[in-house]
Amino acid sequence: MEFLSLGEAVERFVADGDQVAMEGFTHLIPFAAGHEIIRRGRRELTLIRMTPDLLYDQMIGMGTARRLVFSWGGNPGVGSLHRFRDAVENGWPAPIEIVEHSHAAMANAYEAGAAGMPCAVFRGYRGTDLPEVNPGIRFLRCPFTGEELACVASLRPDVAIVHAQKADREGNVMVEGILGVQKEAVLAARRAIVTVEEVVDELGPRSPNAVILPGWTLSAVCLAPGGARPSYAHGYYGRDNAFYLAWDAISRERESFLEWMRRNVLEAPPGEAR
Amino acid sequence: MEFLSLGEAVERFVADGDQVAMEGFTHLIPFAAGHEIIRRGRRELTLIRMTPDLLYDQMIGMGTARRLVFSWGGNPGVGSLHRFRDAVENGWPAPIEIVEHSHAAMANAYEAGAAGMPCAVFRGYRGTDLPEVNPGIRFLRCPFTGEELACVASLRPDVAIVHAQKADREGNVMVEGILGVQKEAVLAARRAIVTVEEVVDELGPRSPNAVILPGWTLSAVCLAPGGARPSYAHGYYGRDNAFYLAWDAISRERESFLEWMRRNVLEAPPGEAR
Amino acid sequence: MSYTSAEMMTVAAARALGGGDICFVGIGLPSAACNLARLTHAPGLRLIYESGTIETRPDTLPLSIGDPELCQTALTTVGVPEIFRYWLQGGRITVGFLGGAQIDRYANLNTTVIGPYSRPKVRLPGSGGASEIAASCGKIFIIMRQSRRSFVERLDFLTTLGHGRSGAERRALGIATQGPVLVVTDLCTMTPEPETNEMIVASLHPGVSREQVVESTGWPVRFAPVVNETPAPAAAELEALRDLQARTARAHGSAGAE
Amino acid sequence: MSYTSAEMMTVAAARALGGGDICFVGIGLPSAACNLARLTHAPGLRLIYESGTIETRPDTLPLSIGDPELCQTALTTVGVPEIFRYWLQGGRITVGFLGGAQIDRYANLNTTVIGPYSRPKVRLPGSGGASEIAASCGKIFIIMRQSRRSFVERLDFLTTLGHGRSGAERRALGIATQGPVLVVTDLCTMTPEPETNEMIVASLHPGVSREQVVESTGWPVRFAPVVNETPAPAAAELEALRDLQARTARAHGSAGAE
Repeated sequence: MEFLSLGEAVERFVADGDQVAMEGFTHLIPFAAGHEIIRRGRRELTLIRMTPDLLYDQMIGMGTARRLVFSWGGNPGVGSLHRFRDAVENGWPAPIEIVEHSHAAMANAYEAGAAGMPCAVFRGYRGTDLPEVNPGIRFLRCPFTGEELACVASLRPDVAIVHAQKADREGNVMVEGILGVQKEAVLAARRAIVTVEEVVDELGPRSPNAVILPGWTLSAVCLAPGGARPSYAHGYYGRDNAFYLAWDAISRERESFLEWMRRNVLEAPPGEAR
Repeated sequence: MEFLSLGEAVERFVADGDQVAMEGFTHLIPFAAGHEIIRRGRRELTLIRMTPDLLYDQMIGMGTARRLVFSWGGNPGVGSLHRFRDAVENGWPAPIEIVEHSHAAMANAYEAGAAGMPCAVFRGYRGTDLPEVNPGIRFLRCPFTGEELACVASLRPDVAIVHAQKADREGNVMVEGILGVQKEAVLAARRAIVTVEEVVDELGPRSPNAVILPGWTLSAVCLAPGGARPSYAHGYYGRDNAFYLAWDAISRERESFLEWMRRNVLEAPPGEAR
Repeated sequence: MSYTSAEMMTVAAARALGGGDICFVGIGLPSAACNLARLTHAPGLRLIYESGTIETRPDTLPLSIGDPELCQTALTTVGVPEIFRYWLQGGRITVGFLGGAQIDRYANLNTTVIGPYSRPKVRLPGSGGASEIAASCGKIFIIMRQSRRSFVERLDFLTTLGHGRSGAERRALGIATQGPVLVVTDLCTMTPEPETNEMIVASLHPGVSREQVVESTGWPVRFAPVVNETPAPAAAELEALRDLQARTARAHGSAGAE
Repeated sequence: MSYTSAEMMTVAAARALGGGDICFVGIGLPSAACNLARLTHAPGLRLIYESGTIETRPDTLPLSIGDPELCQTALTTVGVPEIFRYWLQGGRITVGFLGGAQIDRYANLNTTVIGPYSRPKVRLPGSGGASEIAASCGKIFIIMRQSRRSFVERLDFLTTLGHGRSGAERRALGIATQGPVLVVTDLCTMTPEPETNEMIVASLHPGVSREQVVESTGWPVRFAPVVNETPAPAAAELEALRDLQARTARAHGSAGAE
């Protein structure tokens, strides 16, 4: 683990063509890191995320992605992701390949990746059309009951990027609140970048079962206060629901989207999220 | 969930012949509940536990068990479990059938039970003799990589019994420290009894990710202060290592064992652990 | 007290929930109905969101499935793999509450695409948790606005299994849970016909005619032998709902939030 | 400073651990060696116990695998399914430290039974974590007292795979980890011979003869082309070990604890 600036971490650990998992289930979405990837012009990424929301809408709209692996692509509680739809429906700014799963499948696939398994076995997809359009969904039989169970390959991203509340001087990272699949994504990935609200001398008094990613499981820890905005960081700042609502209008047309990205991301200083 | 005396909980929820999982990985071992089962003369139980230690040594020595499902049977750091060995080697007080696994297999089998799965798939048992003596160990192939993976039936006990620090008035139970497989055992079981150090009005300030078993996942919560002794309860009392060392001599001979059990369990008031 | 058809829909859905239920809540209309039930007749109702929040008691409706309020008011919050494995797949949930873009007569749902999958006319969000919610919860309630565009003869994509394309798939697939037992719309409620599992109209909301329902349904909709009138929202129900929505709009910084 | 053969064994084992190692620790002799290493030359050594304690720094040796001290001094503590899935099977551990009742020349271990499985002469504890520790850790160190009863020609039961019954099973089974690379006893250290993977004597502890080792080994033990003398314990090593054991004995309420 090294403490790096976000720019340096992205430069060193995110390459064109990588499979990149940026997780955060509504909470702790790593916007600052995603914006840095956009600014550095990374291309041909396979973006993996259960809930591609505004961040992936932005990254897709800016042409960073060749493929999207996901299970729910919307602006939560608001409506469509217009840039995601424009890419899928009209190939703008470039065609995007989609690999589509259910939430249960992706959660299990991350868990299996963290556990070093080649695949995840669960009860899923029964009676649905998804297995017809995703050849990565297989079925096998329980050797004890004969029940048919769903099986998907585990997720093993090249790099996982997550945001968290704080790290200590050894780079041990503590996460609290809605945990999503961040721990699994980090442990499943070959490399991991964590942006944090603050770096502290000691993690301090905490539950003996606090959710902690030891520094030796990470490639880089980057200080990025506010790095989850307009998502939120439990204990630090709230979710900017008004911005999620406003995004619908900003992103609906290509021009207003590009203009917003230019002003708020491309020309913004590194490490800063909106 | 009902608040019951330990005697009533055992009376109602543990029947002769049941599959009973009493868990606690060194920490929070439910001694008081096990002693109550002995006092009530339950018979023909299938006892399930990763680490049958002193409690199961006592239960086996008192003839409650017909079968033992386990992965490590010793007095940790001390040596043999003499009553367990006497049952396996000499059939005293009765022959005992053993179903033997590795820790990884049992941990995965509990996890799969909690997850409602018929089986658990993991990487295990490769090159070992256990699959030759346990027909419940199977193998299947990953449909993506062709790798051979171990597969065991999930554990779904009739009843799980665990000890925990505290419950609130709704019967929500909070556990802290070494967590073992208690949560999994409770969620995998048809019925669950939890003994607690105390019942409080409110669980109070805690991590948002505190390990809590909601009251509606339980059959009974029983107040049993000290109910884990000579094991321990993080935040309440320490492990009686001296007793674990002393148990070696107490349990070595049948007579001294029976005498100890008579004085400390059979004639002890219900709900009290040594 | 006058009320809108959307209010009628939310109130009718809320009433179906009992105090002993453990409910897996989807965002939007389901979330409004579940929280209304909790704030009115079913205070014991336990709400679980797929973000991992267990027994959450938000004072306002979350905009997303993982708003801060959900975690802050929860008994506890677990990771997403755990919520899908131990709590949903583990069979702990009595009621799952879903919506969709399209529904067919057997209450199968489409939230994936309008048009062909490979060249969609409209790309919808996808399954999210719905595919497994529909299979693992004890029973399923569906809440959707009714129209010919959404209540269709044939789904463009079957994202979430109701009773299957023939109405009998659940048993054939070995799925022991009940599946959709109630559809609540802004016009009526529907329940599965015994034997066929086709959703038929069980009650009409006050002032709604059979013709309106027929007009708004893409298949030749059928009616139960006895069709009741849905009881109108009581004043207490409406007040609780409006208070909740007003608090929510203030919290989200917009009057537009649902 | 004089020392016992047990002290020599523990010190020699401790030395094999590096400051960058992440070590899965078994109870007893392995725990003493790992904590000695942490308290002497390898303060950065990370210890993980199967009870779920990650980066634990106990001041005394735990009697069990889950003593209070382990959790109290840990960076964090996770559940047992997680420790076996994410941390062990996930390939996060560089060194696993094991002991056993019997070992053969390919460093396979028996901790299950002496005699036939169905009618054992001695029923041992069983695998515990060992079967999967041996396969999932980057490499394995073994620490055992040496005798003809424990270093045997043929195991009564193969609980834990070393290099397999022919010495070549790991590759045949597709296991990419190294397996046992070091056996430390109270007489000597052994390492696998290149090509055959048979454990051969690499160093003799001071004062130990080849004949003693031959006498104490149930198979025709072989020696490396060059056999070194194990460096005797340094005063600092012995002091650290004795302090640790004295603290431990006081804490356990007995001088008998190891």
